[in-house]
Amino acid sequence: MNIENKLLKLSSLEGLVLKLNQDGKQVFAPVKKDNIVNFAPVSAFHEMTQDYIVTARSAKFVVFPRVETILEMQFSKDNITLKDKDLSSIPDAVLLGTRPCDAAGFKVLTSIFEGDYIDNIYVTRLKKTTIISISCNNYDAKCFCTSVNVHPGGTAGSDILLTRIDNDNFLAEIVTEKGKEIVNKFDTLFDIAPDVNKDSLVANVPVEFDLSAILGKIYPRFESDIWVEQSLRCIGCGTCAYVCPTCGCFDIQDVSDGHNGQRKRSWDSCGFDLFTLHSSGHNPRNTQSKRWRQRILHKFVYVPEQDNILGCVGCGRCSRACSVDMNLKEHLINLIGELTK
Amino acid sequence: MSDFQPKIVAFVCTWCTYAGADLAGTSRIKYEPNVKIIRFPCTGRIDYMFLIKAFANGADGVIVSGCHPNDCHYVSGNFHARRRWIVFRELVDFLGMDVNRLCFSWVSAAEGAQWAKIVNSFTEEIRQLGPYKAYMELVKKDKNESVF
Amino acid sequence: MEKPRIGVYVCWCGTNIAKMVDVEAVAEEIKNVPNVVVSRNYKYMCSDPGQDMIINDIKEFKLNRIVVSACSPRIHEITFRKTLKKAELNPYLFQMANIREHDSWVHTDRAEATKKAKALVTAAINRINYHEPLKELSVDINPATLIIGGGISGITAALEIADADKKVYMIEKSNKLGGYTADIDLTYPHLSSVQQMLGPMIERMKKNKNIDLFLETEIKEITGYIGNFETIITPKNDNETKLSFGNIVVSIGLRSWDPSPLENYGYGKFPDVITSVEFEKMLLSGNIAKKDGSIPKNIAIIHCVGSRNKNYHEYCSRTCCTVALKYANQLRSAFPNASIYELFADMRTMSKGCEELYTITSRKKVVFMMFDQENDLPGIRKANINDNCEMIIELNEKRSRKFVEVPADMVILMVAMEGREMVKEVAQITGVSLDGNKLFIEKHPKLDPVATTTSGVYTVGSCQGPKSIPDSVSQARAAVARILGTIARGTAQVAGTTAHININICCGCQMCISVCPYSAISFDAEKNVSVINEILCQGCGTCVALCRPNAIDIWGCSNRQMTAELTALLLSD
Amino acid sequence: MNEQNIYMPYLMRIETVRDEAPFVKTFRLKFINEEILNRFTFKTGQFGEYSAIGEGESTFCIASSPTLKGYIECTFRQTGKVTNALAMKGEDDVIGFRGPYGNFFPIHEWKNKNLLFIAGGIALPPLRSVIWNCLDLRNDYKDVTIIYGAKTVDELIYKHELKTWDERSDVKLVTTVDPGNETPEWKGKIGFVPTVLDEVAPSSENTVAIVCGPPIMIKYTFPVLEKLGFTSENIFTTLENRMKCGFGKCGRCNVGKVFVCKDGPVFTYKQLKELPQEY
Amino acid sequence: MDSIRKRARELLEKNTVKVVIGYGVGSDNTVRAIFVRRPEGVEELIFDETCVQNLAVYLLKNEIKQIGKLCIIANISALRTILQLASEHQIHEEELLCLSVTPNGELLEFTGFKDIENYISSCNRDLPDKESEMIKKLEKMSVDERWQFWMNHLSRCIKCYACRSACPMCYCTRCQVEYNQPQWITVEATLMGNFEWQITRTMHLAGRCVNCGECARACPEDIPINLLNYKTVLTVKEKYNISAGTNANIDSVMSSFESDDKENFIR
Ligand SMILES: Cc1cc2nc3c(=O)[nH]c(=O)nc-3n(C[C@H](O)[C@H](O)[C@H](O)COP(=O)(O)OP(=O)(O)OC[C@H]3O[C@@H](n4cnc5c(N)ncnc54)[C@H](O)[C@@H]3O)c2cc1C
Ligand SMILES: Cc1cc2nc3c(=O)[nH]c(=O)nc-3n(C[C@H](O)[C@H](O)[C@H](O)COP(=O)(O)OP(=O)(O)OC[C@H]3O[C@@H](n4cnc5c(N)ncnc54)[C@H](O)[C@@H]3O)c2cc1C
Ligand code: SF4
Ligand code: SF4
Ligand code: SF4
Ligand code: SF4
Ligand code: SF4
Ligand code: SF4
Repeated sequence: MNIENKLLKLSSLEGLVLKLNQDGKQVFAPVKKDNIVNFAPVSAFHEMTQDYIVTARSAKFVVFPRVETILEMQFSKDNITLKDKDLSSIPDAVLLGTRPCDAAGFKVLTSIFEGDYIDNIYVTRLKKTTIISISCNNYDAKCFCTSVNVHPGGTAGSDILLTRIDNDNFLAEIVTEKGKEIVNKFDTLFDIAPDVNKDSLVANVPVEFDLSAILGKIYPRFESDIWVEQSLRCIGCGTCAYVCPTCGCFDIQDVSDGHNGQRKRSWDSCGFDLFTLHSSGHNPRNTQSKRWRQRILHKFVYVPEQDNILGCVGCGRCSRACSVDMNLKEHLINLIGELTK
Repeated sequence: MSDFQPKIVAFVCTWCTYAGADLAGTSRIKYEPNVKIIRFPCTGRIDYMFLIKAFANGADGVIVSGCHPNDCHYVSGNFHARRRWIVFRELVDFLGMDVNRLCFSWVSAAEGAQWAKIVNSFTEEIRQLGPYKAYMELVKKDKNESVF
Repeated sequence: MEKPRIGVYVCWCGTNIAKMVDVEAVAEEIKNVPNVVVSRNYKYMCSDPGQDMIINDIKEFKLNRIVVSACSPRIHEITFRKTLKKAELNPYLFQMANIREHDSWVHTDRAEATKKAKALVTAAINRINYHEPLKELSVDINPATLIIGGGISGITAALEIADADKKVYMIEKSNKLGGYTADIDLTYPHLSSVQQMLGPMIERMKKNKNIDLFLETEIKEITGYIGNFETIITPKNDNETKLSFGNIVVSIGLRSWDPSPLENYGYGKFPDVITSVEFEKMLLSGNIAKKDGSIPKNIAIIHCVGSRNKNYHEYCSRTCCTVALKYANQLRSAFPNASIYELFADMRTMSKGCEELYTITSRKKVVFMMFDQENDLPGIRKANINDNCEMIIELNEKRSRKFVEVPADMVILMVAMEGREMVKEVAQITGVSLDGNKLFIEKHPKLDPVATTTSGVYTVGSCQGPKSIPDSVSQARAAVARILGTIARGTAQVAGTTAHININICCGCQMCISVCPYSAISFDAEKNVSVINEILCQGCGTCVALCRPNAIDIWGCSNRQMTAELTALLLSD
Repeated sequence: MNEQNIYMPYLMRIETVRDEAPFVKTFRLKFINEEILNRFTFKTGQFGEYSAIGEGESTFCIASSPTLKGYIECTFRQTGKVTNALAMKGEDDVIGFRGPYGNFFPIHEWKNKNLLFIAGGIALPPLRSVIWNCLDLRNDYKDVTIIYGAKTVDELIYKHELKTWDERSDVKLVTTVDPGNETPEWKGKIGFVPTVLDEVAPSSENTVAIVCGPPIMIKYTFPVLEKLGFTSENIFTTLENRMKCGFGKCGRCNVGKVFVCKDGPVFTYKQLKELPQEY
Repeated sequence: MDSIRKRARELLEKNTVKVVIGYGVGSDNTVRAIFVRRPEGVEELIFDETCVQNLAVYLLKNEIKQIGKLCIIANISALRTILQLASEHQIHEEELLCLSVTPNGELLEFTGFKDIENYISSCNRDLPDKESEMIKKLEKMSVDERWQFWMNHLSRCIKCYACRSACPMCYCTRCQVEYNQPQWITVEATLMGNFEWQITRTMHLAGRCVNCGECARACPEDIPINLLNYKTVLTVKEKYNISAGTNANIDSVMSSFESDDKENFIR
């Protein structure tokens, strides 16, 4: 679909949020609480904060909740019944205020959850979610989107992308049919777009490293000492994966009280020792350095090779959340240093 | 008195309180039927996890009971248990759990009547407190876990 | 593991359970619990036909788990474990639900009691899914025996064991053997001389090479377990000695109660109000006289002093009534013309020949008067000069309902017998529990009255409950039979319910080592993990609850079993 | 329904339970749904996710031959939550199964070759499936040799089938137990699998070797095979990395770039040599 | 700072230690842990009041232990952690060397655990004011208010267990939350699971927590879980007069007892 441009007034957003909610859609937007900004359900636009670079946690939970019942079961003395997930119970949602990196992150998740085995739960959630992103006009030292081919004004993954023109107005780029549906439904809120140079409106995030110096070059360094070197500080807490918009690893567990039960999928992290531990006690990734390597390779080698998409969108969340200052951008830069040695 | 019938489980040691409850039986002392006993070798064995699991499975109150100090069949199990209870009780109180729903007691093999008394009074106390709704909220929230 | 095939047996216990619990409904509903193959109810599960029913079902339905819902496991767990053994099923694949002591006997609403029974049985069933066959370990038995207390029961046991050519260590706190028996003149019912019996026994004790006698010695601590106990003693005038032994007999007897608190009897106030024990000594010395040396003309014997009295000792001291009759007879022989009064509450003369002694005594011009022990005890006051006696006992005679004043020059109080001063310490050292009366608790009040819950430790004689000499002697012999049996086998089985450590999980913090009261845990420095000695472990489970990573679990009371029981109990409630 | 939710297992009824060795059992499983029963197919070497419903899922290979219709078998050892729960199931009980997943042994490429199967301990199940599959197509293959070892005599699994193979004139079976663990009646060899392999020294001429066993056994077996002249592309094995989903989403089982669940579990030694040591 | 660098350089040059665990400059002018293995590297070492991370968490990390004998630049929390870990037999005197700096800039080198004990006994081990006040405030609340407070916080917990990874006392080979037969703690990050997890974490740290605050600092959801631990620190101090990390040779609070431990709730 060709991208169509509109004008959306800041004042119209109030109405938009209200109407979306009235329409039965759950609206998630960045909300500031105790000085951290995270996506939370909002019923009115003013609950949303404007003061954020990116949220602490990514927005992935809307399509890939931290815990999801994937099927249910019932037990009687001699019988077991399985109940499929009721996909129709998944609500319509709108994500407002995602950044272009966040939106791009959904593409990565999708590449994991689709493929030859299609995870319909994810797919349905995504289908029912409209993503209205806002371009970045600011960035911080942890951001490195432009180094991984994501643009602070990029439309990939968004259904609508808003870019701030001035204090009162947004440029609204209608990227997908889903976005268009919203515009059509609430057309009174949208105006004709002015002619603007979008690039001048978004942040100018410097390119910090040359991606091509990494791509295709890390895998041969599988046994390099650099992994140990970089990860000595890492305490294996897994936080990076939990906040990351593209980490999709999960665990499946059953809970049951003997009468009823659910099979649940929940977030997991390759940073954990237990993630790959065999019941025999053998563990193929038994040190933190191997697990750190897995994280980098997963994003920069395995996902790109399998799905033709880079596994990291440069949002920098992992680095911000890490309590021991494992800075991904810095690590990538010195990785390049090592590779070019 | 409300007609709410609380669910109460009692974790007791086999040597003192279980025997005490047996004595209450042989003495035909009558008491409320709400308390159901689970027998452990010693109070030292009673992991605080069992207490949490009791509430998670819908208990309105929990009794933990064993031998009086210096009377432990295993010499010191009850002393260790007491330390654990003190810390546990303070902690869950701090977390906002209702510690009135926890009853710790010493009941010896000879105190059948004392057992009956504890059961009756604790049952009544819990009946006054009503069902442990706050904790059930936790459980319920899990069951219909939010979609997001 | 195999698929559990559970047999559930709900017992009526005659009407004991069936009256208050709808046992049929329970057995019926239980059929719906997963893995239950057979569910039955029966009048007496512990009876032979009851047990045979289980054995047959095990064979016929290939049952591999048995739940009996009946009385307290403290009574019949062992019985049914043996039943399982007979059916060649591991005895630990068994669980009891207590619907008698904890249900039918204590509740009054049949519907509620039935509901509770269902919950208890369901919990037991759910739990038994996770029972595992356990191995009982066998330990070697040191053939020596330690006996604590050299009264008639201790002496009997010692001689019996020594005669079988096995070593005995006898620890006696006082400076002589014999206990109370050494102070008794004649014994009821036939008034034969006690000392003629006891003297030769003590002589044999002294001569027997198999017996090491330690007088004026006390035990401070015992370590070890059945077959392998140890202690260090410091006998008077002697060096520290280390003793090793395989079994322990506790026979420390009882002591007589000091009746001063019962002020109405004036003990301590009137010089001629004396206790039975004091009188017995008088008899033994052959000189019955008042404190001033004169002969008493009026003698009253008051029963149940401090016994059968809610404020002091609720239990009956058992021998006093007959002893009192014995005194009346001995007094009559000594003073053919004296007035002898027996003031009793109830006349309890059980045992062979004792009721006859009562008949004989009553024909000897002994005046029997009854008082109301519960509400109206006799009182003693000093007599007036013209009363012609020292004291007047006032009482409301219960049968005639008349107020009576009994003249007395000497009053013998038949005092209660109570636990010895050191009984708590002895109980703790030997690992045996005391009941509220400071009497040792037996393993089973009816079926195993000399053994205790600690294997290798037996309690005999009056310390287990007031009793006569023949009863004390029988108990001693019963215990010896058990001990000699174990010694002959050379090994004993210790329960399989011990703790065990998963060395893949243990992080070597060694916290468990500091909590184990039996020093059963040690540290394997090479593997950096703790290890449990299964024989030393008594299965208290303190280490289990302490170990943070749950590296320790305990057979027979595992986290899995207990949680299964707990969840089912609450969910079916 | 199952087509929609990739996590939805099929329900299967346990037809028989067989104790193989201490803590090892074999289930024969039959699909409850007739339609699935009729259309279900798999290839030897593939695996599935078996669930003790309410307790969780576990990964086992399908241990029976695809030539047998109407049921599948799995053999598992009790090691944890799910396998312990499965072990408590009996005949007529229902469990869950989803699969088949993964690649398979290219047995059609092995036509007219000699087959050498080498297995250790509880790793016989995946080989059992191939062995029977090949024996059912016996004429397609030349010599069939099976070398199987376990720690103790008791721990040898499929004892009755070992007997059948032993009795067949068209199969050469060599069994062995670790030194010191033989019983008085033991008639097989005594020694570790790689050593026994060296002794038996089957010819590598026109032969493929299929090896399955604990990592340590594999590590010592490969060099012996190479010494005997086997080329790495003629040596096959299966890997067992931990996995949850079975289809490349949960992120656990990858060995470098390859996913054991999708690209494996069957690998040639040649492939393994190119992979990092992450198994 | 210079004295630290000088001493570290000596130690590395003489090969007395293989690695110095210390503080260095991190991204955006923050402080991070660094691992100095070559004498030249000591120039990166810094030490000032911003160096709050408890570096003792690295003492038990395999990759670091493998390097060889360690030297750690320890703040008070780290020193206390070392004593507590020693009392739990997790580290041994000969395995490490500790350097520290007093508030007035004096370099301290500890030759053994006794040394550390002496120093610690003179240091302030109190809880930080902010947390102390918060605990007091919470204690004054009604039970329901406290419950609400924690439910609001714990509902955010995503069960990442960063609090566990960051805690130097959480060194178990296998954490109880991973114990699954039975499943003690509800696996998923639901309110129940989160609540049970925090009870367990706190109970397991009772009498062992050295109030370093790493747990809360690590929590990506900013849940003040350290308050729970601090509460037990207070309980243990008040009831048993013990503070963790002051003695390398005592039984931990939960594995010992006094026969007259005071309480007022047992019937
Ligand atoms: C006044 C009186 C008259 C009685 N008359 C009769 C009668 O006529 N006929 C009859 O059958 N029964 C009679 N009895 C009962 C009889 O005395 C008891 O049955 C008998 O004494 C019980 O013997 P025993 O060995 O169990 O205990 P005891 O005789 O009490 O002996 C216990 C021994 O243990 C020792 N001991 C105590 N503590 C320790 C310790 N810590 N360490 C080491 N040693 C210790 C004591 O010094 C004592 O020697 C009478 C009792 C009384 C009080
Ligand atoms: C392709 C493949 C084929 C296998 N075939 C067999 C077989 O035929 N027979 C057999 O006995 N075992 C087989 N295994 C190993 C088997 O999956 C594990 O032993 C089993 O899952 C342990 O499960 P648990 O839940 O009882 O143990 P827990 O230790 O409680 O494990 C918990 C979870 O971890 C997972 N897990 C733990 N260890 C492993 C492991 N080594 N591999 C995979 N997942 C693990 C389980 O799926 C489970 O969900 C195979 C594994 C793979 C990957
Ligand atoms: S990089 Fe940081 S956030 Fe990620 S696991 Fe390591 S310590 Fe935790
Ligand atoms: S790896 Fe880090 S920077 Fe990359 S997408 Fe994930 S959180 Fe963002
Ligand atoms: S308490 Fe547990 S972890 Fe610690 S040494 Fe004992 S068994 Fe090991
Ligand atoms: S269960 Fe009790 S006796 Fe056994 S090892 Fe543990 S603490 Fe010691
Ligand atoms: S619980 Fe928190 S404050 Fe206490 S030692 Fe661990 S990380 Fe530090
Ligand atoms: S660090 Fe925070 S979010 Fe993570 S498990 Fe701990 S409390 Fe929960």
